[in-house]
Amino acid sequence: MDLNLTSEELQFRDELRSWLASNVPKDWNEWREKPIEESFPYLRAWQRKLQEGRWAAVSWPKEYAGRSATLMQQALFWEEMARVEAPPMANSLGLGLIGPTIIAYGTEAQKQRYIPKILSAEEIWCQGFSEPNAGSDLAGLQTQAVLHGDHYVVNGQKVWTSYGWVGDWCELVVRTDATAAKHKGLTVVLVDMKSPGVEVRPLRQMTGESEFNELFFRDVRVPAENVLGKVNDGWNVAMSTLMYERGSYGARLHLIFKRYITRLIELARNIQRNGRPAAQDPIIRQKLAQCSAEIEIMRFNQMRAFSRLTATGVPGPEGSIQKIFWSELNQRLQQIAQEILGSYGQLLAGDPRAIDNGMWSYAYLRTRGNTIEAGTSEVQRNIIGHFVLGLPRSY
Amino acid sequence: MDLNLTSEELQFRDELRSWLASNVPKDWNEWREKPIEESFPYLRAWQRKLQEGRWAAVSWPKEYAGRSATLMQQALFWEEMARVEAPPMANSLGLGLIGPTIIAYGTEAQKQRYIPKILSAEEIWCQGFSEPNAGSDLAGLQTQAVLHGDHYVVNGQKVWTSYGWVGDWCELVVRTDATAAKHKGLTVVLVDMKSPGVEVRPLRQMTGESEFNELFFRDVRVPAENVLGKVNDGWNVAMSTLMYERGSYGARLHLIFKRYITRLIELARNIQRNGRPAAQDPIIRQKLAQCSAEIEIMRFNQMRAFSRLTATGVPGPEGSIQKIFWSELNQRLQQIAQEILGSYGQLLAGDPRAIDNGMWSYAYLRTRGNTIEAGTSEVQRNIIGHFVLGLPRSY
Amino acid sequence: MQFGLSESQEFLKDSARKFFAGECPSAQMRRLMETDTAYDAALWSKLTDQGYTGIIFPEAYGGVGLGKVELMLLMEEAGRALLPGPFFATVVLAGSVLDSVCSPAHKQKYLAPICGGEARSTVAILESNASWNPRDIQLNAANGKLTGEKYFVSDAAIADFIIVVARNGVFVVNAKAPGLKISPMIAMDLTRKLYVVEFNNTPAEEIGAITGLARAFDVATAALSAELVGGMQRTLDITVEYAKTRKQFGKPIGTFQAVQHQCADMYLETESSRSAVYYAGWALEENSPDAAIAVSIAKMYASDAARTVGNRGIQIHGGMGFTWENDVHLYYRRAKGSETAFGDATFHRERIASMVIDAGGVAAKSA
Amino acid sequence: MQFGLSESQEFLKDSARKFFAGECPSAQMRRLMETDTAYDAALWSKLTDQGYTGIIFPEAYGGVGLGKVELMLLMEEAGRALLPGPFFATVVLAGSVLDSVCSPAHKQKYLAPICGGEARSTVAILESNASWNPRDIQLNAANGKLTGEKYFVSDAAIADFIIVVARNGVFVVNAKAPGLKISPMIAMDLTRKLYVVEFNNTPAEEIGAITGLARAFDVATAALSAELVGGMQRTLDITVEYAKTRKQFGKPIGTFQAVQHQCADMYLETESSRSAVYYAGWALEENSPDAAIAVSIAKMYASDAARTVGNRGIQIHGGMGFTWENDVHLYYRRAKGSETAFGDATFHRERIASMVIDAGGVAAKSA
Repeated sequence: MDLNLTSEELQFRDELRSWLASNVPKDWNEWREKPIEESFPYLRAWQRKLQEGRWAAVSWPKEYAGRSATLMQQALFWEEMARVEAPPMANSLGLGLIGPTIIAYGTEAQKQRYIPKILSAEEIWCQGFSEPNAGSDLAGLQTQAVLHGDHYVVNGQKVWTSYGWVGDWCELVVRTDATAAKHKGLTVVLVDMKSPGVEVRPLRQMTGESEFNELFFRDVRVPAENVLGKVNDGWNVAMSTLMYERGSYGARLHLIFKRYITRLIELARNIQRNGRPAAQDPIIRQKLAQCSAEIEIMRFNQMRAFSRLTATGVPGPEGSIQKIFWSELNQRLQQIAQEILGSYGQLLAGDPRAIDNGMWSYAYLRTRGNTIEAGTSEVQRNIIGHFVLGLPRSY
Repeated sequence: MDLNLTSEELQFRDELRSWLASNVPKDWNEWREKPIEESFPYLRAWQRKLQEGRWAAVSWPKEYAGRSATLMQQALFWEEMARVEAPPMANSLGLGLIGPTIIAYGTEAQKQRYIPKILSAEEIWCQGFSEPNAGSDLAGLQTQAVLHGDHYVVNGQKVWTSYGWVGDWCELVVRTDATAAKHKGLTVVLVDMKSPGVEVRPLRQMTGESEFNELFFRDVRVPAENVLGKVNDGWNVAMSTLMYERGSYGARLHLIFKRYITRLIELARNIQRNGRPAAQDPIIRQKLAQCSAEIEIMRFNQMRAFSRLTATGVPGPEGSIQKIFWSELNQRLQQIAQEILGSYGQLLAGDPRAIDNGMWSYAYLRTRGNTIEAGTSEVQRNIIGHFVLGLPRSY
Repeated sequence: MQFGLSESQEFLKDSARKFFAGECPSAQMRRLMETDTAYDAALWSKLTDQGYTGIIFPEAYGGVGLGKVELMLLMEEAGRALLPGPFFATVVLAGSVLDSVCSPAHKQKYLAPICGGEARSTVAILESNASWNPRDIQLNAANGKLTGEKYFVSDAAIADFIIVVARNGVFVVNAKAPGLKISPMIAMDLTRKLYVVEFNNTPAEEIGAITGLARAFDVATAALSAELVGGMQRTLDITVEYAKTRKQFGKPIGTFQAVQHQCADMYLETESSRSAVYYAGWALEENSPDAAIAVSIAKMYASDAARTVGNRGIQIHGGMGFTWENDVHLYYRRAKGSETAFGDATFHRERIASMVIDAGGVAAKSA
Repeated sequence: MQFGLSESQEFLKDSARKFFAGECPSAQMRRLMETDTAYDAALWSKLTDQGYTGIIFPEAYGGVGLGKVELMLLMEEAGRALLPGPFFATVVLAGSVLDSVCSPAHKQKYLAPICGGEARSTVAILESNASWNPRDIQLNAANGKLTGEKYFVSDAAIADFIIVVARNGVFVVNAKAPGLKISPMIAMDLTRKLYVVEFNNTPAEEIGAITGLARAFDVATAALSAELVGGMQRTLDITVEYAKTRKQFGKPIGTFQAVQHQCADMYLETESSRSAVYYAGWALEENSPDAAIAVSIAKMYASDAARTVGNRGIQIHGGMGFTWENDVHLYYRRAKGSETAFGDATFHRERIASMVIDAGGVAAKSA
């Protein structure tokens, strides 16, 4: 056990740090509040710049313009990005989840065709997994793909698709064998979102935004060569994508949460409660301390998990702990923020008196989704119970 | 809605209050710390005195020496008993659970034979329900009773039997039809605990005490006339007893909890924390206030439930709320006590420095059982989910 | 003793439920929440016809003269429907303040039009420090004029007159008074609009002393808790229905204990809040010595319970609970606003502590 | 960076686990807890042979010279076995105090016999006010003599010498010193006995200043948290095993989400406590600027987690968890004692607040 950075890690970090110092855009703060539609070209440009520095996909093998970064280096990457408040990358699903899946399961032709344009943000990717009737139960997917000669005809509906509105391509899970057991007859296909019959609709969330989309597929033709991996092996391909999802979450959360709590402490110093600053109120102090401590523990857990994964190479079910921990912690954190902010906590962005322009009220509502998205807390507890503790399946 | 007592209720309470004033033993405090074996004759005597005043079984019909008390009057009875810190009655299961079941399901001969001696504490009753392999799953009982001419031969084991060591009779649930569906082939029999083949062993709990017993039955002969209710209808008979159990719990809890919190506030005034009395510590104040409030809400819930039951006549599944509420509240209350008492909280009875002679450390351990005994919290939530909310069975 | 509803109380509750279901179903509520004020004159007129605008006020002023328990029942049903608009501000809050603090002449002038449905009103309490502790109020009237700001004033834009709590008294300011400026605050609860109210040398009529406010605020606080109970009940109902019908892994999700037990907890929290609210209503009606404690118990418990019931409701709905289309989040937003209004759970715990620990405690009136 | 155990650390942990499983299985632990002192000379001698009594102390005094992370691992395994007797008092607590506060000569005199297994010791800290705040200590040495009382002193009856924390210094009192009286306290944890230690004009040797104690107490606090982690792990293991085998309603109870999800939470709480403890060990070893915060984080989290893990463990066992025969309650009793020792969660939260909020915070050393 040695929590000091190795010389390779230091070198990686320092190289990144100095690259970021001269390349990270200074005007992101002016853009971040704007609608994503407006800022998207900006994010594409930023990704291209990262790509030029070979920083767009550090985890990828060197042959695909990555750096074969260790998990620890990947964590450092996200920490440094968060530290300088770098903008996100336009093609974040392509880089984080779908690219790695194509590298793992794709044919040489698929890799040649898709990988470069993922890196350059020329083609934006989205993911078509959840369906209205298959949320936690992914194996119950109903979107159908029927082979007609050299192409599949796809019919069905997907929900909760990020980047659907701007997606050029979609990693879509479809049912290719209706007679097989639930998680058997599934296949992953790569679908051109400009194909006739694809419709994208905004899905309005309880926050009022439309971060996500619904996708409708009506007789959409997908060339058979666009199958990723083997036909009817889509379950394994999709699970591999979800593992990347679970693994990539969290790495940058520590600095984000740390920024939250630091700001909250600062606010508590200035908000009066019972005739003194809230930061001196013993009850508030207990809550802030608990939350600060849990943010550190989240990081300790992540560091331990990274070290374990570095040994095994593949993200495993222990990622479920991280998911439960950060999502429930974020909800507790936002509740404490609400208690400190009192009546001001309910003011939304746009109100001139909203603290931090409504960041806290937004986060309060948005974090409700944290324990649902990317595998509900219930599903995560099933995974721990069954796959980690070896208890019988409970569902 | 009128929370004032009616004139009948006031009359009932005043009559009881004046009877108690001249009859409640003054020396119970000297006896209560002694082993139950020693104080048991004292408790029998007290029950006989109550019986003489016709106060031993107020809920029973007048023809069985009861007062046909309404539920509200029963609640008043237990409140008044708790208010004067009256000793418990020796035959509390006989009076509270088994007597009512015999009155409801027994033959005239059974009523004549058993009821008077229950009332007089001449025959103490215990209950043989739970088994090592059937705790939450009562329908899975395995104790066998096989009919041989005019008697059953009983073999099996029961656990968690209160009053087993002193019991003269036992309300025993046995399996009389091994081929029927689980909760079908059960029968309730009344077993003379002096029968050959009955063995009673103490069951030591985590508190160190042996409040409960294990009962072993080896070829115990039980006359066929001792069946209570119909053969193979034991499930309904036993459930009726359990309903009385759930209903009778709680009525006296308000005053007991109120006494706890009052004492705790008193202690908090005298225990220093951060250079001032704990009762002035804002964190402790929050916890004491929350707990005080929940004790009141428990009572409001109970009052509402009593009023509802008065309308319907039979305790229903809403008793599950009371069970969850009081058992979990008691655990929270004891945890707060521990936080206030600090290091002193761990001292047990017998230590000269133990606060209130170790009452708090005992209660801390003992309350662990509250969410297990008389139907675990999990079973209670199943009951609410299925029988109250109409959700499908989850087990 | 009878802690159940009387026949007339049952009747009131049932008819209120039917009234709101008919006149303010979800679609109507959603339509109103998208408007600037969430106020609908036609709906208000129907509320008046039902007698709801005068429910607890003396017949002398055109009221119906019912008790506080009845008010709780009505507010519970209004909460279940997520009734938009100024009913709470006008009838419960302004009405109770007027009823508590002012003379018969002022009641005739201000309370009677509320009972009769002709006037909308609200009470301006909080200032920029957002403290519910009355000692933190700074605004002072001088020579019958007010200068200063009030924050988080609900429904001020459609009030015909605004009741203003100042350090030195309770005042009425006419909506058309000079120097009065009302600007919307953009807040989470879409069905109850909040405003900043500014006074600049604005004439104000004194109607009473601030000493009478405690009682009125206790009534309002209990009624707000009752409204939360209705919201919890609706959230529970929607959620249980969803858990019965939504299938995953080939079964209704309500079959899974992780879901079912959360529903059980929602039920426990809802019923316990209801018990506390009904008791508070009764204690207020009877002027029981523990009325103030009972109100704090109800608000404390319901503030926390409404949030956890909402959290569970959203969680059980999964992705569906996170959509705009599902009503659960609208109740959740209302619960957020109501959680802090008239003091959050921490505030009321400390208030309970001051009454129970410091004052030696007035034991809740017992049987 | 590598937040996993090194090969030698894995080896130490594995061998400690095997050692305790072999030398102090449940039956032996239960036998010892029924004795007056829970001390067994033969077991102590084996602990010494393993080098455990000198684990973190310099080789100059017969120690093994390992680091604080290794101490955490050893204590975790000791906690898993619920090791009875004075190992924590003697080695972790007294040893660390001696190591921190005294001169080489005193170390030779007192620390060396601990390393060598010849002496048992303990540290007397708390007084009748039971406050873990050092400012609340009243005992004062005068002319090399002590008069007063210390409470909740673990394993004092089998200590060869007792280290005493006074206002004006750290002292050693020989077990045979005149005026020393040791009487047992009857407490929940049966495997770690507590005592009242009275001094009546008792000669005491000053060995150092109290300023050195903070560091030693941080080591002891982290080690106690590590011990809690071991107890949680054992409770989890026993419980999961039970959930796999115990059947109700025709299925293993672990099939029910109400049970399974509680097991998942126990796992999360145990692993998170472990992460915090390992980090604290590392921060102490590296003299990282956030070491004190890291210790408080570990103790705070583990104190609460050990209790909730115990609660869940008992609950899942149902009636069986409530019996004397099941070991879960023995771990629960230890957790109760350790929860308050060296400050409970509330104490450490306030300590974190004072470091993070007031002092502007030393951010945990980050990658």
